[in-house]
Amino acid sequence: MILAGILSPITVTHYLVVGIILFVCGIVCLVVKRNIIAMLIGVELILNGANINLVAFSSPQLFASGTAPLLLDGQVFALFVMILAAAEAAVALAIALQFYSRFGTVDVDQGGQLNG
Amino acid sequence: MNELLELITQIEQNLAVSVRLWIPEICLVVTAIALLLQRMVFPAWRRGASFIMFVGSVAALAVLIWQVAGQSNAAGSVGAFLDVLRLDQLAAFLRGLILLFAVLFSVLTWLTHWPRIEDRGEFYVLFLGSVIGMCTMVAAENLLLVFLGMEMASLPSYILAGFEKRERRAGEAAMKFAVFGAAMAGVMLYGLSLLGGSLGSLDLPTMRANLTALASHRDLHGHGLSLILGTLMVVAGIGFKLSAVPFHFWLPDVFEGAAAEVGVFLSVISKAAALGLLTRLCLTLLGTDQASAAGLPGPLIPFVVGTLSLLAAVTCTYGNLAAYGQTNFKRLLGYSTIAHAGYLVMPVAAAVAALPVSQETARWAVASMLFYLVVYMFMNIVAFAGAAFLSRGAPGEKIENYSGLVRTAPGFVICLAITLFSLVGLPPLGGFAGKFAIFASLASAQLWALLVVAAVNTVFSLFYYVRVVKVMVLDPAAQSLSFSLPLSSPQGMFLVLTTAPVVLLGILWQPVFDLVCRAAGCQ
Amino acid sequence: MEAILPQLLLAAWLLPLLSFVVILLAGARMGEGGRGAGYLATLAVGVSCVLSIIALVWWLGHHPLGGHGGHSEVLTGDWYTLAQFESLRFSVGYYVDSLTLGMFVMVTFIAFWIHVYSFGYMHEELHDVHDPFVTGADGRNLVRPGRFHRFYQYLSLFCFSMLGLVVANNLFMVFAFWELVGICSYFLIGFYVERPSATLASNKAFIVNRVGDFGMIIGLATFLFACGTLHYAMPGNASEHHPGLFSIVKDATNQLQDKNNAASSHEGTPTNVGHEKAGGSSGLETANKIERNRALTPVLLTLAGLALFCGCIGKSAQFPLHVWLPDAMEGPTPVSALIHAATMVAAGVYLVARIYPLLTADALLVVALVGTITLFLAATMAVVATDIKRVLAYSTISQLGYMMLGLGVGGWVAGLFHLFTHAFFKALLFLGSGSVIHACGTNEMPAMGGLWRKMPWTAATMLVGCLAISGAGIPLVIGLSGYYSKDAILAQTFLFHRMNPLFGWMFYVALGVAGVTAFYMFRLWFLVFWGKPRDEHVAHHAHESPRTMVAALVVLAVLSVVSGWTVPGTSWGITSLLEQSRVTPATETGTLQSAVALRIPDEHASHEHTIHAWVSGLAFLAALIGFGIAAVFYGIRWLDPEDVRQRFRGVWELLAQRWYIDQIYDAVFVRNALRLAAVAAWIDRNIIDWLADHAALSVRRLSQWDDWIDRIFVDGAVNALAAGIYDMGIRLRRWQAGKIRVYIMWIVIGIVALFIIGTIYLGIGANISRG
Amino acid sequence: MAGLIFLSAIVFLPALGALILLFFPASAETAIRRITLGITLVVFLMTLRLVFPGDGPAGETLLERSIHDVRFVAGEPGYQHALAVPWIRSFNIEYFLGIDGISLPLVLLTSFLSLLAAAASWSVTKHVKAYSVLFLLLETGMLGVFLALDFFLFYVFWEVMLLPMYFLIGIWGGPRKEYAAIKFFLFTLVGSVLMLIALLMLYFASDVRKLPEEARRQSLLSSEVMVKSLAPGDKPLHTFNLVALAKLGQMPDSPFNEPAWLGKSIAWWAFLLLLVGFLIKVPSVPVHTWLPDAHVEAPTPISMILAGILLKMGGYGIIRICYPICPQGAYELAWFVCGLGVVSMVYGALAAMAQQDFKRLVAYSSVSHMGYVVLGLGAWSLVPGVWDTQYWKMGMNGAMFQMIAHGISSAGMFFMVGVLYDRVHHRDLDKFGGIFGKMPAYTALAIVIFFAALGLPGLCGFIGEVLVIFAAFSYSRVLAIIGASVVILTAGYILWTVRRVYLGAEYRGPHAEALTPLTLREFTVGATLAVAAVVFGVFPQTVFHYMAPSVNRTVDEMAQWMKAVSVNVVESAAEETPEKVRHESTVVLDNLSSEVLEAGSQR
Repeated sequence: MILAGILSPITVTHYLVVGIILFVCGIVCLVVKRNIIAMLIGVELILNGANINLVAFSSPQLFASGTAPLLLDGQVFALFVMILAAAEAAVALAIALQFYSRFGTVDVDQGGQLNG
Repeated sequence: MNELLELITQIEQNLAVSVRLWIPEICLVVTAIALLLQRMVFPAWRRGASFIMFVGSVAALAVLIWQVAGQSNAAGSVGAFLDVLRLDQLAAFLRGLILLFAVLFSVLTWLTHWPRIEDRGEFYVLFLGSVIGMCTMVAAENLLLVFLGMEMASLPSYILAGFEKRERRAGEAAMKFAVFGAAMAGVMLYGLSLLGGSLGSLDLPTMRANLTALASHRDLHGHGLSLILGTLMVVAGIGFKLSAVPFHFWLPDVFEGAAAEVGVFLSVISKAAALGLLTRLCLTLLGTDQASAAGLPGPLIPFVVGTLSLLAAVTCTYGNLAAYGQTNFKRLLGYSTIAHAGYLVMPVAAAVAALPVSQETARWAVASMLFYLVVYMFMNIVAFAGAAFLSRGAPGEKIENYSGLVRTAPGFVICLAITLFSLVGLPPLGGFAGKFAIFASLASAQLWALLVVAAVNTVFSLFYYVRVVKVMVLDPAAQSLSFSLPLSSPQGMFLVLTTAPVVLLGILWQPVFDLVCRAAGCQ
Repeated sequence: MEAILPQLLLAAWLLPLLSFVVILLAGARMGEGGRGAGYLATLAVGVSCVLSIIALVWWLGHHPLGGHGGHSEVLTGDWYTLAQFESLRFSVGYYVDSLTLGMFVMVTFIAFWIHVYSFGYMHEELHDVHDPFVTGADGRNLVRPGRFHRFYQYLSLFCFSMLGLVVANNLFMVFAFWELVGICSYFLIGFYVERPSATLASNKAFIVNRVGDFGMIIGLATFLFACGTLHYAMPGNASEHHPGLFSIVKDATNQLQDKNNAASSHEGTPTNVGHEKAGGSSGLETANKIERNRALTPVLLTLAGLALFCGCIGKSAQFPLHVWLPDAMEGPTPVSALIHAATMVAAGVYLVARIYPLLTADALLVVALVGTITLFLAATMAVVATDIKRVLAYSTISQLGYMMLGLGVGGWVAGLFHLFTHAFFKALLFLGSGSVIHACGTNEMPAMGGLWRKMPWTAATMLVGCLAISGAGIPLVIGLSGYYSKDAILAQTFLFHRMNPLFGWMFYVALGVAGVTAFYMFRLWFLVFWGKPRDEHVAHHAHESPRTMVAALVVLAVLSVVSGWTVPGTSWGITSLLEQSRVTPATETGTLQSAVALRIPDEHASHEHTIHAWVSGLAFLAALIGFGIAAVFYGIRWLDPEDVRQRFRGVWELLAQRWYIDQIYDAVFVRNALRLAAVAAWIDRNIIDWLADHAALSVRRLSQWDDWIDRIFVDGAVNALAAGIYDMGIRLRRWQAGKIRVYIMWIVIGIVALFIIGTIYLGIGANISRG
Repeated sequence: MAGLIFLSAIVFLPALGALILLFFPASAETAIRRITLGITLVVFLMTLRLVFPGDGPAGETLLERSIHDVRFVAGEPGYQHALAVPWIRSFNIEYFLGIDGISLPLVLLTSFLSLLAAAASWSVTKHVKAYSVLFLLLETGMLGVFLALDFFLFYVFWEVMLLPMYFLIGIWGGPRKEYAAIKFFLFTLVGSVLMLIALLMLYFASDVRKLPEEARRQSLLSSEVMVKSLAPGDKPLHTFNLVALAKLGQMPDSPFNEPAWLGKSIAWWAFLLLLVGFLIKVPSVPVHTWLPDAHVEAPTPISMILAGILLKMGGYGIIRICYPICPQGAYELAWFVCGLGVVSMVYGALAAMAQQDFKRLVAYSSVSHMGYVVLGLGAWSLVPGVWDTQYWKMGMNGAMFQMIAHGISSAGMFFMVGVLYDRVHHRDLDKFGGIFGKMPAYTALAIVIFFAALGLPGLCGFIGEVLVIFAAFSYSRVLAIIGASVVILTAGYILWTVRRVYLGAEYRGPHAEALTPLTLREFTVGATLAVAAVVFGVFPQTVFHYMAPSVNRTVDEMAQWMKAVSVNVVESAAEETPEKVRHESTVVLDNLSSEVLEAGSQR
């Protein structure tokens, strides 16, 4: 069964599985890591998981019908996401830097002035 | 070749129209640039930033009003920039609201002398960036623009949250906000990709058409999972912006840590934009007319209604209850914001619920949401402006520090009390009119359970708002209190001017309601 | 022509009200110490009396006495309508027949003389009063300003209320004035507001009366519901669509009579006493009435009548609501004489007589039984009492019991006759006792004795009173007023005994108590006036009362003697006056499903000579024995009462404690009511308030969700999850609650949960839509 | 039009006064007090103007008359000076004021008691300006409630009183003022939230188009809505117009009869929600506990207003809104309403008996006395087939009268308590006594007032109580009997109180030297109330004259509704019943006669 899965032609589902693995990795990273840099990496993983989805949805080869749901739109979207991810990382890192300069750490759990 | 030429011409024409309609936002961009230049060119002009900001936002608002007023009613809806933006009455109204807020915000920051003069230019630029993002959000008709708008609106707000550099809490709040926001953006993006993929387009109307097609094939089950997961992730992303439970954790922290001015920004237009987006997504994806809405897969609408109702009910109840124990006024307002997000989502749920039955009812529900937004904006401006004035003038932000405030600043307390009672929803104040409209929309959509929840919440909310009033009015004056704010001062006049609509909207709300009706497209 | 009578009565009725209002507003300024108030009130009631007499004379001129009852004319109409809802009308009006007029004259006459008497009795109130019964915190007796005008103010209000009660033409008005006389009584019993005992007694009087009134309201409601009106009779009811109570009830019973006649050739009792002019109700109309008054069954009629009678029990101090009257003696003595002897307490009897046509035989039996029990109990209590006014109070209760008994056994005229005679001699006795108290400054008989030398007039008039109440007279020849009236009641009871053997004991009780009456009255007289002074201090102080008081005594003594007589040469007298308006009960035979065959005897039958002679002989004998025992113990002192008391200590104690009825009431009703009240207050404070507060509190508690979720769910669950991950081998440092991460995790969990729910929901939904 | 303007002036004059007072310096206390008194006096005179005698030119309709004449025509059952002006078109909300026999006495009572309370406010010395402003706002709210004929407007006014009341209790109250104020606020808000839900239910179920044109015209719809309703279209035209809602509710095929939830109709649910909302205000057991606290803590004039007027709004709401609009619910829940009324009567009286605090006692007596109102309003004594409405009318009128009477007696009692409290600063019943000797005039007035509450004939409390009990008897004998027993309890606690406070030899509490005779102002207030108590007790017709036609109309409308809806179900029974009754009574009489025969034969 596993073999059959491996041997079958690559379809959009395989890409989606990769995407979801990335997504889950990102979430786990966010949950488990306490270092803000690591958490931001987790965010990047999530975004890239989504990006894989988008790109996969825009690739006609992966679909039996010969046409993809998103076509160029998806790819453009992916490009935008990359840019935004960069911007986001910049902002987040800037804030992290500020946090570091204030608390001397980038461990989010060290911030304890505010509590729910 | 001819076709391509035709297409290019079409695009050109569309661009020309689009740019013309986008002038208000361009105004903002120009303002932002001017602000940046001012720091370089006229660094000595101390009040320059505020002035430029004020002029720029007023100009943007004026242009928008002029454009809307010039429009004939029928030609309300334009697909701008090759249909990625839908510049209809709803978008125009929400953009107007956001720009109006920008004007008031510039005045408020002018009056509170915050942030410091040297930082103010940057502050405004970031704010303007966020505003432009919000304007995009409320008009977006393409998933790409949805995401773009969200990010444009969010990114500057992370920085704004941490803008008070000397405040340790602000940094912490900003970091939490940023990380959490980025994560939620990722989740939403993932949801968007799933939705776009399974519905075969990023363009909302096309997606809508595909959805009907899917429904007719009756093999929804295959796509069902990704549709649901996508929907939920998108709702989670919007819920984050709305600070809906359970995506609300960031908000009280940020509100407590950040300056009150940032708080009002986050609590008012951030919500307005997210609600506009939510409304547009729901109404576009789930049906533009009665017949097609009825053709949707059976349980889809109940599912969305259920999700939104649950979200609204939980948010509202949680916000109101959690506000009880708060001792910090700004944090209390944060929870009040959460609760109001719940109230505001309710009419959207009602609108979706009414879609299969009556398009008109759905539009009424949207109108009631918009109306409450207007009232809510004024109420929150007064409340947060009050908090801002207090945090600069009174010792500490704890509510008990304000005891007996009515002795030293009666006019101020009266304005604040009116606003707080309006937030409870007591007639004849605007909050009541807004709540009444929302309740009416729930009743008309037959969402009785939600109506009961909303009504019960009104009672819940009584306590903590009244507690603030009680401390300020009934309690004996604190020894150390030296805060005073005569209504004749500029700050006082600002409060009066923003409290006046709160009262007026409770008595004469027909004109504004006509406006929101027009925006929502009901007769 | 006829119109003058209501106007006369209206004037007679309203004059005391006018006097009340004037004194209320200007009393303190009317002469020195408010003396003018007394003149005004006396004048008002005097004029009322004159007007009443004129009215009576006028009436007699048009409706001569003589002949037996029946076809009596009634003059009725409304003065003023309070409220009207369709045909339900509540109004103030008059219902005039010979009884009304007789009562008017009697009330105003006695009231007038009591007003006169009070000038003497209350003269202390003209200036500052030194009240020996009230001691202040500083140990000195209270000194307060006099309240002479207040006294007359209350008296005026009372006269007005009492006359209103008498003249009323509907039960609603009766009830209103019923309450008003009650409140006057309340004020007058509590006249000495500084004395705790007085205020307690006044509260007791009013509240006990209210218990009776509660029943009365039910009765009123029943009649209003069943008959649609509370008017006794409507003027010109043929044209009006709504007949009065009497004719409605009569119609119902008449129909019964018709059926009776049709069913057999049995001789129906001739009871066609028309209480209204021209009944003339056709069969159809009767049917309509019954339709509308569908609820008017005999059982309901009986119950409603009894409910009304509850009010009478309260007002006339009948068992079991008699407890207030002895305490009511806290009031000034003229008040006791007027209100608690002659008039107000008789109002209960008057009302029973008034609503006689509404009472079924069964209800009347209850009336008789209550009367019998009361007359017996009260007489036994009187035997051992030492307070002179209390003896008289018990005697009053007992005599009222006689009246009730008389009415209950069918002696309508007999009962009312006794009401009139009793009013005179009991007022006399009370005023006499007032004179004694005035002289001695104490109520206790053991402290008196031998006063006849010091107070000859008082002693003589009191003796007349005692003789009258004992029913003294030469059998079949002549007697004092009490002789006639009591004999009439006893004769009727005897007749009842004959017809209903099961209830024969009532006659013997009544007869025996007649003897007891004589005993305790003469015990009183002997203790007070006879023998040697037992307390030198008291005797030294004693003196004959002022002229105003003596005058009243004499007038009443004369009336006590003659009021039973007929005008020489004619048959005119109180009995013939009453006979003119005599009515019969609603049914004369028992209607309830009971084993007892009840029959109310016709009153005329008791006038039969044999019965009369036999009964009056027995009564005379009983009285004689009573007098004899009293003389033996207290007059010539052959026997020492103290010995007897010692020997029968248990019985004596039982009687002195009034059969422990007060104590029982206190334990059963008062305490439990207070306990219930405490429970209600407790529930309010501790349950309802608790619920309200805790509803608020629990909301507040809920609001701590935030913390709670953090603590239990966020920290706990994440820690648990972390531990799990730790076990899986992922190396981590010591886990701490990281807020952001936790939040994110919760969001993921939330989404997944929603996802699962949604999937199931959508899946099922899809299945359903497919299926 | 003149009518509408005049009514609006009555309503908003106090608010205007409050606005003017805002510009006064807070130190000008005497001037502020006098102006407050003056404004209430003007309002009172204006309401008196309504009942000036005199007739307009003959042949005028009420509407025509209303154009130039602001007087109220007695004996006219319908609404007068009723004119609707569009307010919020989107929801068909109208600014709709009008007056009829039910609201007129209450409006007069409001302006009258406000005047007296303003006169009694001299004892308030703290923050006089704020007090006066809030007091006047309160008066506007109260008058508005009684005059509004649009449900939304009614609701707005209803809520408008809430805030001033909260502050008036919370700032000027006694030691536990904050607790009392928030409790009052909370209970009332719960009630109004329920009302709001019912209001929306009814609004969205309503449709003016379903009304026959005649009824539409009688509903006094504003011309705009009228035009809308006549225009073609099938969209439902919702309305808040109370008259129209009542007409809709009383249609046999009323849109409110549609099932809503748990098998009950909209009318049933709306009735229940509204009822609970109003009962909280009345207040009825078990939602009464805000009242003792609020009353005890509130300053004297506010207690007067609270007991005298605010409680009446509950009763007014029941008769104006609950019954006409949801007759179905009212019919089915009559037992519930009556039961609550009786429970309140008994429970309130018992609780009053156990109080130590003078004011608390008076507060509980209010619970007890307002129970009569609930019982009287609830007793739906109409029996299908007989259609005898007179007992029902008696009960409704009695309940309405009881509201007026209680307004006078309870305000008086609170005033009397306040007079004492102002002097000796305590309210412990065991520490009074002997007041009679020290303050005779005061005691006389107090006793009149207390006896009016006791239901003594000749004073105002009597008529209402007795009529209610009589009417209840035709609905349920058990309830009537239990209710009647309350007269004993009432006598018990009132007499006991009178004895403990006024009678006795000497005063047992502190500050004996402060027991000075009444001031002229106090005497005027007290005497006015006492005289009113006597006048209404002796001449109830003065009230019934104005009130009864409108109350009777309400009853008749509901009777008509009942006839219409039961025509199918009960039609046969209706014809049958008299037959049956006759038959039954014949049977009974037969039994009776046979017994007579037996008795006769024995003889």
